[in-house]
Amino acid sequence: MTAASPTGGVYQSLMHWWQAHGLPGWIFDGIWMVVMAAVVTVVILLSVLFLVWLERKISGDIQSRVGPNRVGGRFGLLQTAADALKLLMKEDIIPAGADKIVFVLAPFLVFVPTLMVFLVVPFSDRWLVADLNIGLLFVVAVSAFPVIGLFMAGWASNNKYAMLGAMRAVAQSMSYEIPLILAMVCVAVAAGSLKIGDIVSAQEHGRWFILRFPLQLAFVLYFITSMAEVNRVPFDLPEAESELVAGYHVEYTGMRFALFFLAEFGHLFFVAAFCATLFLGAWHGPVLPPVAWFIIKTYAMILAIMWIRWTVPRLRIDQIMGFAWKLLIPAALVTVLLTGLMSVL
Amino acid sequence: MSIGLTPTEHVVLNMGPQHPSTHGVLRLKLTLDGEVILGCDPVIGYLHRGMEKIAENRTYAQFLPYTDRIDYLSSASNNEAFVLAVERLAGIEVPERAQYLRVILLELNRIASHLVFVATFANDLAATTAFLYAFREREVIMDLFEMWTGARLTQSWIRIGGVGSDLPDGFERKAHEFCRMLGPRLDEYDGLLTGNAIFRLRTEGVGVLPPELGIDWACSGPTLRGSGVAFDLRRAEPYEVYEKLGFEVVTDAACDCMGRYRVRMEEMRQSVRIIEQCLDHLPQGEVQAKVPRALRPPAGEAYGRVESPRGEFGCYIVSDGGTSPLRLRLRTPSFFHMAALPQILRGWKIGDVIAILGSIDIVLGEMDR
Amino acid sequence: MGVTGSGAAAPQPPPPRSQETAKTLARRLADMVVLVPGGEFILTKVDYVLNWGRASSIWPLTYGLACCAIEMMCTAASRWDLDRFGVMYRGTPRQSDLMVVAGTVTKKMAPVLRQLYDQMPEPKYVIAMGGCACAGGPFHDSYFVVQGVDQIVPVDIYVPGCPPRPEAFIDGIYRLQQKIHQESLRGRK
Amino acid sequence: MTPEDLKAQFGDDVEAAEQVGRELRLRLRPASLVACCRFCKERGYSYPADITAVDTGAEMRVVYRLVSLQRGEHIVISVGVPRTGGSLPSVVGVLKGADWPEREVFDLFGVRFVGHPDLRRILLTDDWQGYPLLKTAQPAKGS
Repeated sequence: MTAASPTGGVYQSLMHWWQAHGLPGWIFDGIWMVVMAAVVTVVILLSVLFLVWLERKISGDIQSRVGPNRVGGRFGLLQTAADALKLLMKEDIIPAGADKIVFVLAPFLVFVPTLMVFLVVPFSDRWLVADLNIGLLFVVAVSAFPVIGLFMAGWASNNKYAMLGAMRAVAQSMSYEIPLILAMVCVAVAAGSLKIGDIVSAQEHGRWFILRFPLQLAFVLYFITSMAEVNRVPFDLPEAESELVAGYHVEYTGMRFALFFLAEFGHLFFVAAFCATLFLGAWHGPVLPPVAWFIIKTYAMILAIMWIRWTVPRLRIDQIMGFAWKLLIPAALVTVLLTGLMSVL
Repeated sequence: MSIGLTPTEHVVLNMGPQHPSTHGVLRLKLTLDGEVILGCDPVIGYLHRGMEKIAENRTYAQFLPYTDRIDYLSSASNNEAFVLAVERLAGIEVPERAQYLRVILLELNRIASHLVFVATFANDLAATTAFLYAFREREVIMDLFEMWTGARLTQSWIRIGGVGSDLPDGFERKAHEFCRMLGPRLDEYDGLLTGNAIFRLRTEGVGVLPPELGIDWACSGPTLRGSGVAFDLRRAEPYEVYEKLGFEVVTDAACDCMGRYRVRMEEMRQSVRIIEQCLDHLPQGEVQAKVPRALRPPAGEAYGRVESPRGEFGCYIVSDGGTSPLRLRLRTPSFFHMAALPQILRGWKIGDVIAILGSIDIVLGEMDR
Repeated sequence: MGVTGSGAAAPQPPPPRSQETAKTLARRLADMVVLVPGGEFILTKVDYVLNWGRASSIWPLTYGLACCAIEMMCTAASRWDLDRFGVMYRGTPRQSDLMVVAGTVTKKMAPVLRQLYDQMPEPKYVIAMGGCACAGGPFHDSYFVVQGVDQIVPVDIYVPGCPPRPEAFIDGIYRLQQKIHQESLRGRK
Repeated sequence: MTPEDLKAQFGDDVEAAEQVGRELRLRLRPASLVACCRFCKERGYSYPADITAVDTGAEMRVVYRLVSLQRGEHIVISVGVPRTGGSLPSVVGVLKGADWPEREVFDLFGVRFVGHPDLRRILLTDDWQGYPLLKTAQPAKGS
């Protein structure tokens, strides 16, 4: 927790109170970290539940339906809370043929990295949990992690649909990671730093990266590949309801399934937030407070992704791979080259 | 230790009987090499209800409601095939007005069925929104059915010797409204699906059914017309008043999923044309011929053949002069299409199975009877 | 329209061990809580919240058998929009709470249906939609049709009709919600 | 094609032949079945619209319906077969589309088709006893 965080004042006064009683400071630090981690987790989970609700409302709107409107007022605001409560109380089934340890471990391996990446998301000028000087690298490393969990889930389920889903997840994730990273590299080159704080401050005074010449290309690349990273239509092959029933999580019940579900939406929130950070000037903007700007930009990206999800059909596995290797990667390499040239000139 | 090729095994994937995209209770045993289909063995009969045996224990009028439940997406075509066979057997003349009314009902059913096709086909390719749009339009047809027949799905309104009742007041106006509404809505689908790059990638060149293969395996309807064979029973062996009506037999030379999809889309437009002609030229008169209460057709056999939305729907009745058929055989298009499916599937991927299966538009109730 | 069934099962294999212990444990705990002063009050509130969650989020299995499945699809589509009630179709039995038996169950299908039911996690519910699923319907003398799905799985709600209208199906969902609201950790009332 | 053509071709194997409307109804002995199907196919009746069986209680016949898509004419070939343990030569070699319909006739009537590549039950369960569409079959009530 940096001193610049909005909770800094609270931290200081509580620390004083603690030490006034003659207790060692490191214990307080430990408690503080746990509490803050819990708070952040809860906040993210709540916003994810909101996202699920939003998705259902938006899909309803696109499809000339109403969407949830019975549970929690006219707008069904408590719908996803009810879903979560129900899933929590469902029977927990581990199939007889499953590899138990791997099966149990997999959802956590997917869920935890999804929360970890929020460490480097600059929600406002005063709220950036850890401004690592290798921020971008951290994101790349940690966000590549969940696919291992997906594969474990698919393999451990001892179900052919799950296995096919897992294979697809791995193939897709590996292919799309490359253009995704290359798109981030463009940003790093333009900002001259891997540090998130530097990237944000390079976009001050309306000099958003999306407005700078070759970075529009990087933005498009990032947008497409991030949709593939969060497994959304047209790239939802690992789940592909109409083909693989539910893909890698076909055998998961109750809360274990909910973890996958929350992780997916958490990841969606993250890619949108990170897109705003890298290309849309993060929290920079006039009049409104920085947090508001950040949320507006993030939700604009989320809405765009949802809009696409409810409009287009799904691609086939070979078309997806061809798209990544034959089009996106060469385009990404050209963009990196252009960005380098532009920053040298 | 010698290094050889790693031995690989083919995976047998069991798709169904419960699967979101098998359109009911169909089971496909797929042999896979990775994602590529090497072989397909359809297992059917999960909805075999013994219709043909039941018919032998019912009078002709009693069996009519059962025919609705064979191909439940377009119950009127089943009624029509059965009724045609019975009328041929018993030599019943149907009043002209009733014939026009039958055509209206048949074509409305065709549109409703094709809309479900568009819906499920789009849904299989994960275009969920098109699914709901098509069902939205279908509800308007359901309203028309309800207004006229009282039922939404299983109307039983084509009766032996005529139709259940004349049109209710205001039906013609509403039907015209629907006809005017459908065209622009179909254009909307064209924008959402037909022109969509991803949709085209998924359907063009996929699941090619050569015309010779289609004829050999007795495919019919849009599945065969999508392979460029202009075989439409409404033209080939006209029944009711189809001779007098102007419409085109839609074909598409593409032979692929896209071809079959385009044929159905265009057929909906042609059906609208037919309905409008019928409404405009509706003659006056009775809608029901005199039919004895206990119908005893003379001994003999008759075959009623209609163009259902899926293809040739036949009803073969052998009578011994009694009140119930001696043997009633239902020739259903989906059964034959499913037999041809393994020929089309080989070499495609799992994602394509869904697309191809969707494009031949099967109905399980009809396949298993 | 919807008729509440007894929920009593025909021959049913004993539930797996873990599931049974979890259930009895919850029941024992609930029985103990009641003994504490004010325990009944707490239990009622807990029951209420749990039942609210379950009733508000019924996820049926995407599972159509025959004609009724078309009406089930219509109910999920734009005009009736089951999503309003939090009803969201799931493809896999592992993630569903409700099995809507929409159509005729044949003898070939019956073992599959039972297996799907067994794969669903507790608490699970069954709606028999249409005449065939309720009691064989028009196919009461067919050699291949199971005369009512209650011979295979315990049915909670019967929705008669051939096929039932979407309104009737929604009524069935409503009645199921009412039924869920009557449940208690101490067993069904 | 006229009834006379077929009589000339298959001689005594043709038990009866008559033209009724679009349909040419032909009663044939099993020996000429495959040859007749091939003969018809070569003359344009290549669409195997239907294959089924009729058990009238007195006799059982398997009925083949071949259609010419060009002319819209049907040839209905019916072949007698014993009610129990009957067998017929399979026409799958000539008409590919006969595959599943023959399986169905086997499933529901118990007629064996000699030379069929994959003669299994198709609609009923594999362990089903009896052939439900025979008139002798008990109208077995459900469950």
